Amino acid sequence: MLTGHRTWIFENNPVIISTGTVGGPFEANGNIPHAFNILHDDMWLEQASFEKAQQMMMEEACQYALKNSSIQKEQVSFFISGDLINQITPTSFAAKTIGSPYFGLFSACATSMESLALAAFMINANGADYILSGTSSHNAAAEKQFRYPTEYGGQKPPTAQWTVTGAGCALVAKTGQGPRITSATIGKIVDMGMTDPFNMGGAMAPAAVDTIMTHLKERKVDISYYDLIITGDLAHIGREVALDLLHKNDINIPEEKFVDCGLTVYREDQPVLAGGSGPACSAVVTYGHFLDLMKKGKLEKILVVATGALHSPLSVNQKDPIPCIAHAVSIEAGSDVT
Amino acid sequence: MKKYRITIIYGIFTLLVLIGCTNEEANPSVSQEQVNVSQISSKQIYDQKFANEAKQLLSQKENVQKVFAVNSNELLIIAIEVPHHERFQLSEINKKLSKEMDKNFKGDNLTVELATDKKIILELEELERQLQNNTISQKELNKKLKHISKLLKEQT
Amino acid sequence: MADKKKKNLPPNAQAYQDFQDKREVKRPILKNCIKAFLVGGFICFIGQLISTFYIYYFDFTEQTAGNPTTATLIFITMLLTGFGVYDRIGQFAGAGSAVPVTGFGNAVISAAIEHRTEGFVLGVGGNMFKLAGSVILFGVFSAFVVALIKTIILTWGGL
Amino acid sequence: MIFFWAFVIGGLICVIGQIMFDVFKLSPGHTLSILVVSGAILDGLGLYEPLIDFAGAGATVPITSFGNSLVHGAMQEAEKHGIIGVITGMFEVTSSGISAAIIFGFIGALIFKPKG
Repeated sequence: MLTGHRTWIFENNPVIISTGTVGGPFEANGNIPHAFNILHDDMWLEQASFEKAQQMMMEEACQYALKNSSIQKEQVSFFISGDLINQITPTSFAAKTIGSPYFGLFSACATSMESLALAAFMINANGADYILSGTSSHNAAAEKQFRYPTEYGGQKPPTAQWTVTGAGCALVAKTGQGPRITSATIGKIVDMGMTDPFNMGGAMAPAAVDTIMTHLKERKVDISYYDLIITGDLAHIGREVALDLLHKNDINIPEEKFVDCGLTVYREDQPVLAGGSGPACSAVVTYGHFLDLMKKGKLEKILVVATGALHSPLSVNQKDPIPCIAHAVSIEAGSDVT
Repeated sequence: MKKYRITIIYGIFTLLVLIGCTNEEANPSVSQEQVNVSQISSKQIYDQKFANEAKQLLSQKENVQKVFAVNSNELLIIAIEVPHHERFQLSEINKKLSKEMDKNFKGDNLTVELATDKKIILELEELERQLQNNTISQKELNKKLKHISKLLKEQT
Repeated sequence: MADKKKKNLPPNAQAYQDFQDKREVKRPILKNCIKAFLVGGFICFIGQLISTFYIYYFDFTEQTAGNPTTATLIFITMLLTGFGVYDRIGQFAGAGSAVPVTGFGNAVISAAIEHRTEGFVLGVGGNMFKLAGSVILFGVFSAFVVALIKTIILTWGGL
Repeated sequence: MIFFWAFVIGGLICVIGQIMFDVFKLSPGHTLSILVVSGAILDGLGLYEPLIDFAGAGATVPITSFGNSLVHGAMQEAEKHGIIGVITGMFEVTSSGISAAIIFGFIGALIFKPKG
């Protein structure tokens, strides 16, 4: 049900009945290795290319999501996913392996919550029984796609971010045990004229703030309603800017309640500069870490705001600004609902 | 630093004088008893008159630190080393001294080549030593000199 | 240029950029410059060692030794790039490892290695110069202009 | 002595590059292109050759020497063949960097995999 201009309230309470997360070697060394179902120690996953490795991770994440539930592959109505690589081919090949009807999305690092919002909406509207909603990214493949060859010795500034190697997948269902998806706010493109592709956090922060404020207003709740506001991959600079912007707009959120997946996934001493990024960043941290905390009863209500910088190497070279977006999905613990 | 440089210059000077002296001594004998010098291959070693003359001239220049020179009948190759801080003007020094040498040996029907290259310095040093020790034949010397002049032409 | 661009932006975007600028982590310029100086100087030092080696043991003069020195440095770069070391050096040294000819070699070699999965003709062949191509283009074209002007001056300038 | 100056001059050229990176926020491609062009111009003014004499590899190893030797090759041919030599002589002197990069790039692609 639409409330306000761009917020959906899911009155039928779609449930995330299981999740699957896959990580790479760098994530294994990170802050939350326990959040992953499987951690690979090889960037290649014994595949012929980084893109194939990414496809492999997506497939594995889906398999783990299915394995962790009692659902068969054939019961899945739709597979909604996307990634960063050229025309989202890794996801499409993964969709071929999974075999379900497939929606391919591109929302850069906001893909995770965009697919989750769409999945919840379809389930809520009785459009499907089970939906696999996920996303993946691969550090080396993203470097190759957006920046320089991985072995090129270019110096990255301290504002640069490190793309997460991994894949996260959530299985959304009408009924079942697990956290419920209660609402979602779809973001608008926010363009503040930022052009530096090595400072995505700073570019995406206004989009996150815009979506958070709209969500609170349209859902008519106060910021204190949520235990945590989780942003996707703002990293150090973006998080601070977003926090300041929120305070400036009279949303007095305590600092410890405003966390960022890009900062959660890695340890501080890892050479990730400003923090993690990539579609898989918000997916693995939310599905693997925060939903786990929720299941353990440590969290009640969270709002996940996945942020995406929707530029391409082409648009950057043509001196266009970076268009940014943020999609918010609220997830609430709900063992009482069956 | 300054002290150091002075000792170096002094050392080089004495070395040059020594070399010059030994050559000087050898010189008159060479013209008469060439056979003596070139016993190795029954051919005669060239008189190093031109080379010594060039050395004498160049060693008086203040921006020349070291000088090596070897000649055959038609070819005189000189290599100089300048103090490092003067290497900025290396090509000018080279040009100036080349002209001077050309002028000096104008009437001698001689091709004069002046170089500042490290490689040429090394090669000439070696040749000089061989000449001194009489361990080189005329044919070899000619070949060596031709080779050095070829090396010189390789650079622009 | 950046300022000109800023003026075309709506006021809220301008305000945001100023706001963001204050929070952006600044690049440690002095530290980076020192690192670039040390690493860049070290690479040139190695170059001098190699070139001295060629002068002493092979038939190269100071001027002709430049070519084998370059080739040797690029060979070393290939090994460092292939074993995944050069990108680490690059992150540490910045321009110190990018400006020497090893950086040029790294740009070519890393692109060649990276695009191998796309095949040798279209992948390696087509992408080899995607980073270093601009260096060749601007080097050749500026050399053309400079040499042209110089030739014209020398020919008609009465020198 | 030459080793010391090679270190200093080479390091200083790299510092110029680093300043272009950090202060003017240029990409590596832009920075290297500018350096190559400045090398060509410096040689046109007759300033680069003395620097090489002075600093040896400190001046020949940085990418600026690429522009310098391109001009050299062009000028060398121009002296022999006039204006047309400017075009034909371009790579006369400087082929080694490019050919080495191509050859070792290909060999690298044959034997190495990107480490990621």
